[in-house]
Amino acid sequence: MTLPVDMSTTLGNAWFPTPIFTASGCASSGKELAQFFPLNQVGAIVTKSVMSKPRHGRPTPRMAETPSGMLNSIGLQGPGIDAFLANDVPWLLEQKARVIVSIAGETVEEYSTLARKLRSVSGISAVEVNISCPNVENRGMVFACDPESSRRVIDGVRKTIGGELPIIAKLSPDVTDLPAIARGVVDAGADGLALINTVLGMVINIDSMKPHLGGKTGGLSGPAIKPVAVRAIYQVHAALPKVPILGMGGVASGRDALELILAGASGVSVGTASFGNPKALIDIQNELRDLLAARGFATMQQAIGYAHRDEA
Amino acid sequence: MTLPVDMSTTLGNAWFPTPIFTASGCASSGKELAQFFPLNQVGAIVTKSVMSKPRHGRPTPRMAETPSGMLNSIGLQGPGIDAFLANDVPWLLEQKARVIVSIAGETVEEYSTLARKLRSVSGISAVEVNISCPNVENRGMVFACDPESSRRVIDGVRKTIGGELPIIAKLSPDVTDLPAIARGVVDAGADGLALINTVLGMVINIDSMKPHLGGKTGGLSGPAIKPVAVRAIYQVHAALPKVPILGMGGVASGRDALELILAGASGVSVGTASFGNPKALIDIQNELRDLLAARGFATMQQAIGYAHRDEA
Amino acid sequence: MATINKSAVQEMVTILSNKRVGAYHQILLNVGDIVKNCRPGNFVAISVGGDTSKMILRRAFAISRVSESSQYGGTMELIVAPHGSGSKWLCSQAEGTEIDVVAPLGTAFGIPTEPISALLIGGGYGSAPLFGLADVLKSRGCKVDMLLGASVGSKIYAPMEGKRSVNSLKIYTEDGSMGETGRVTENLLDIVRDRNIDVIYSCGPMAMLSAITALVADLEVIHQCAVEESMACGIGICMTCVLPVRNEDGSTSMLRSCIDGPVMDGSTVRWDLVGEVPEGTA
Amino acid sequence: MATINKSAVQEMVTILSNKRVGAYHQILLNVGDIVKNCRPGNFVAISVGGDTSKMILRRAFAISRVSESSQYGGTMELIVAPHGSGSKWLCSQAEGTEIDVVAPLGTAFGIPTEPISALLIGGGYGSAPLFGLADVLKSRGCKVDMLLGASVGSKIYAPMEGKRSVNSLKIYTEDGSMGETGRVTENLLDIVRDRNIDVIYSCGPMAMLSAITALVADLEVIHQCAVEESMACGIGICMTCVLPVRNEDGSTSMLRSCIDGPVMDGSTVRWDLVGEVPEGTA
Ligand SMILES: Cc1cc2nc3c(=O)[nH]c(=O)nc-3n(C[C@H](O)[C@H](O)[C@H](O)COP(=O)(O)OP(=O)(O)OC[C@H]3O[C@@H](n4cnc5c(N)ncnc54)[C@H](O)[C@@H]3O)c2cc1C
Ligand SMILES: Cc1cc2nc3c(=O)[nH]c(=O)nc-3n(C[C@H](O)[C@H](O)[C@H](O)COP(=O)(O)OP(=O)(O)OC[C@H]3O[C@@H](n4cnc5c(N)ncnc54)[C@H](O)[C@@H]3O)c2cc1C
Ligand SMILES: Cc1cc2nc3c(=O)[nH]c(=O)nc-3n(C[C@H](O)[C@H](O)[C@H](O)COP(=O)(O)O)c2cc1C
Ligand SMILES: Cc1cc2nc3c(=O)[nH]c(=O)nc-3n(C[C@H](O)[C@H](O)[C@H](O)COP(=O)(O)O)c2cc1C
Ligand code: FES
Ligand code: FES
Repeated sequence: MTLPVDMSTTLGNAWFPTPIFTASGCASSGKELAQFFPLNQVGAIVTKSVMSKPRHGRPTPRMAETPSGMLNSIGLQGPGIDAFLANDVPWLLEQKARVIVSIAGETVEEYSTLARKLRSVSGISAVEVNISCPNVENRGMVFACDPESSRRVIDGVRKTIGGELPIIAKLSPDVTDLPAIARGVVDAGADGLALINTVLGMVINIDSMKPHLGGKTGGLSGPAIKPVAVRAIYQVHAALPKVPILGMGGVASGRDALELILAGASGVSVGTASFGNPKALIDIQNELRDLLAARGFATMQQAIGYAHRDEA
Repeated sequence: MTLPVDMSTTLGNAWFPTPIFTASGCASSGKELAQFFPLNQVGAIVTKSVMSKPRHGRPTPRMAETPSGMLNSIGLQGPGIDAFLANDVPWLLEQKARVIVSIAGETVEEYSTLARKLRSVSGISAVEVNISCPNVENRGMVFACDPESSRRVIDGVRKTIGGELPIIAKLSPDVTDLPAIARGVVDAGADGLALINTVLGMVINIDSMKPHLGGKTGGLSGPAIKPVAVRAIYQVHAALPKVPILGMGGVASGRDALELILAGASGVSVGTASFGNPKALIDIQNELRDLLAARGFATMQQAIGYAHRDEA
Repeated sequence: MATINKSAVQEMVTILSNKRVGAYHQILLNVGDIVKNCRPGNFVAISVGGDTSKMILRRAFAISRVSESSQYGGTMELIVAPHGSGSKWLCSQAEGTEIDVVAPLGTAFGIPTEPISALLIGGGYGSAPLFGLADVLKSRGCKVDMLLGASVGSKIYAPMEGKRSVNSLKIYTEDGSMGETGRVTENLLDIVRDRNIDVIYSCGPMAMLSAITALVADLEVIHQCAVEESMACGIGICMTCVLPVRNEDGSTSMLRSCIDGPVMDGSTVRWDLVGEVPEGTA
Repeated sequence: MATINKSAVQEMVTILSNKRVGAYHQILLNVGDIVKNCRPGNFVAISVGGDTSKMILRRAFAISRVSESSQYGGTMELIVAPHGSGSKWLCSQAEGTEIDVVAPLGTAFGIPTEPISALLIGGGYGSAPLFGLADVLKSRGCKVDMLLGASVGSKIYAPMEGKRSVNSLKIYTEDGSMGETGRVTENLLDIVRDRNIDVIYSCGPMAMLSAITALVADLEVIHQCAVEESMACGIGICMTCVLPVRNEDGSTSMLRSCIDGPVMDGSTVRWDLVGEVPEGTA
């Protein structure tokens, strides 16, 4: 028997009973997973990034398996914010699930528009701002790769949404200086950071002898990138120890989740692992609880950033 | 039976009978692999990056296995350039191996010093300039992460070494804009580019609850990063189609090597795969030859960058 | 609560037998009560490579047939082509091995309430689910004709007992090594007309499904096809497996072939747009 | 040509048997002519997880003993603790499985030319190579005493036939579940003095090797120990497995324990610096 561990966590002013969340884009809007576990048993459902308009996304093939990972190139297919708020959010709240809505845009203005729509929605716990999208106003450069664009997106969302809803800025690891980007968005009003989005990759099909994905490049996720996620979280937590981090990247077991928490994550999103195991979140949550208990932690929160304890 | 394929390749004015090379730091200085295959049967031996002075490197543990990859934190342990040139290079040349010497420094000046020592050495095919090292003159920022530092290193090496020996600048993928860095070093005089060095990562030991590696962070290599390597090579080849690329990152089979070549690599270094299979280079080389033949390529060079053929 | 993947469960199941049949492996699984919810057209998603596998995604296979009456409780049969490393791993697993399955998944072939004339068309291992379907159609009094095609004879899957449930079976191979030389589409129009086919059920390569749709476009016949797109999750959460499908209002949606398929109405699939993205907004 | 890894080869070899022995697995391999070059102290590096494995590095195991006379040609025995996923995979492989080994690797225990008094000290599975060593020492007329230690009795590996090659065997466990309660270092000094030990051969956890070195520092006794550092390649090409070793001139070098070890002279290892980096240049 293991001792009970208080698994609860917070991100800004939002409270969650456990630190295990879905990852945006890896749980659609929740309905599909409800057959495998009650959605209210996990920390939160982070919904697929939604844009202001409905969107077809990228051409197929949209995925390629890689060693211990996969590439995806979905291109933010989705119903648009209005349909999403009308259909998906109410259903999730009915399930008593905690909901973090992920938003994505092509312009600073689009993010603000999305934030305005969210402002009036009650019951959601936080907004995750996926800034790993191409900025159509800046030669398609990904917002999260440019400190100034990142900052402007978050500033716009902060101003529009008011002071209530926690804003979590989701960053890309494909940058030279991640702590600098993190500092910028926190200064602009982010309450927390989501680390990491996928790593840009490509697979070439050796039969067609062309890039395999319809969108040519894709985002690398899964266990392959876990060391990059741990490093990113560790670096950013060291630079900004007070800013809560929602960690993600290759988590497939309770051990992996613990690694991210020790590095500095207050919560852990599970993405690609759900593709291989629809009950991954529950399995990870149970294993994490046991690991924390075995290490004598009475609360999950004591473990957050514990790997930094001897730092100068 | 497959048709004979001309496997030869060039990097700048250096010619190699096959495109399969060792990767710096993954073959020491060659002697250790000679038991498993004659070193002259592969394209070239790229030696472990050598610095001007002998060096102990980083504390142990220096490695951690990760899903389909590994982290290393060797810290450029080595004998220093003088001992290296006195002992290792003559031995390799005696084996009739082609030799690419990798150099590393902590200052722009150190790289130039190393280049000066190489200038007088006959028989080596090229110099690989590993600029993924912390720049002690710039708050330890890795040279390859800063366009200006990268450019200055290559400029110094070019000026010191004269016009004979091809200079291959080895870049880090941990940057926001890889083609920009690549363009900078080519402008400064690099004849070719080596892509990619390891990706910065970390593993936390969940028993000690601290970073597992003595050096805390380490470089991620192996199949896990292959999609990042393919993307990097594809991007840079698209931006600089005339600059030869020595590709590397997770190559463990002939199929992997072919992927990198189709993306734009003129040669392929095999690193981590040799740890799991001491004869990896030979196996990869044979498989690559068969794959090229099966696709009707009469020469390996026809396949370089072939995945770009329908680009605008 | 669940409205999607309604009867799907994840379970460890045992391989009862694994036999080579031509180019394929016929794998029989002891799946217990799962069979109760399996319908022809549904598929299973299987973890491959064991605990230390670098393959992180499940592989999808059509349920060839299920049986409740066997000595083992419910059994499920799969017909697996050793294609890449995942399917080869599965084909190499011995009797007694436990494998991790999620099943049943996806849509099923629509079963008519009246005794219609059905034509079942299978390409390669695509014939696998058609024999189970034939059984059901037969039991409803339908007339069942079948056309199977493949590049070579070893890729025709047509088990003895399966042949019993069909009124006629015609085989085509491209190299002529079995049956007639050519493709299943060769005399399709004649067959449909001559036999007064009401519904075509098809399963096989996308090019075959698309060709069938085009051929019968002007006929009254219904065409239910089981599509095959690369799937990362198989349960609707990843959006990788989408196909362009025409909506009633003429617009096109990218539908997930794992939950809105694999069985779809062939006439609604915009085969011309597969691998592209429709114009305009979704 | 080769000066390093001189007799190492890479080969697929067959598992002849795999038995549980206490906390370990005793694995017998049919390795053919490889045995000819194996010396006590050498190790093998084994690929784990099969073709689709996410584990890309080999695992190192001491060669416990080899035999040329068996019915199978050369056989090699390993004693494997199921520790993490790689060693557990190895322990779960059935008889008849082919595994990929590189062997023999590393340095061997020095064998004296005169009939000396030797004390062999093993910790946990560290006893594995000591029985093969005892055989060789015995055949050279040496007196061979042995001390084995572990946390619990199930982690003492001391096979019947092995006991025959030693003059005395003393067992220590920390929980007292077998032999005496305590550690192998308990009465080490007395034993060395009373029995006029000339050479200590040790294999086991680094802390044990370090403790032995410290205890015998002021004695004339030679201490050959087989160290165990994390190894990525096992053949000297990666520089991950280094240990700080004192040179004759007093300076310290970081030596690769895979090719300059695993057997090293305990007195030259700078145990105080393990996990650190020596001051100054190399
Ligand atoms: C609904 C459905 C039903 C199927 N039924 C059968 C069946 O009954 N018998 C059978 O032999 N095969 C069937 N397939 C195809 C089977 O899923 C693939 O052959 C298998 O996934 C290939 O995996 P691999 O590791 O062997 O090949 P790899 O090429 O190494 O696979 C790499 C990745 O691509 C995906 N992939 C590759 N080929 C296909 C493909 N043709 N379809 C979907 N994904 C693919 C894999 O799932 C994997 O993620 C079906 C596929 C779908 C979608
Ligand atoms: C020269 C030498 C001889 C050895 N002899 C034996 C023996 O006879 N019997 C036995 O049971 N074990 C022996 N070991 C230890 C054995 O190599 C490890 O237990 C094994 O590598 C663990 O792998 P894993 O996948 O089970 O564990 P994991 O912890 O999952 O391994 C992860 C990584 O760390 C490395 N690693 C983990 N523990 C060790 C360790 N203790 N030593 C070296 N590398 C490690 C692994 O090689 C792998 O790369 C020896 C090690 C060395 C270096
Ligand atoms: C198929 C797929 C779709 C994704 N879609 C989104 C998305 O819409 N918005 C987003 O912020 N991240 C998206 N991600 C990134 C994940 O949320 C997560 O950051 C990343 O996959 C790393 O975590 P993992 O390794 O656990 O999957 C997607 C990832 C995958 C694999
Ligand atoms: C143990 C180890 C040591 C390395 N040392 C060096 C080095 O000294 N200089 C260098 O340029 N790259 C070094 N690298 C990086 C490799 O040369 C290569 O760029 C990288 O590992 C990716 O290739 P791979 O996946 O085939 O290993 C090292 C890599 C490893 C794994
Ligand atoms: S396979 Fe994931 S949504 Fe269909
Ligand atoms: S393990 Fe690679 S050098 Fe020793």
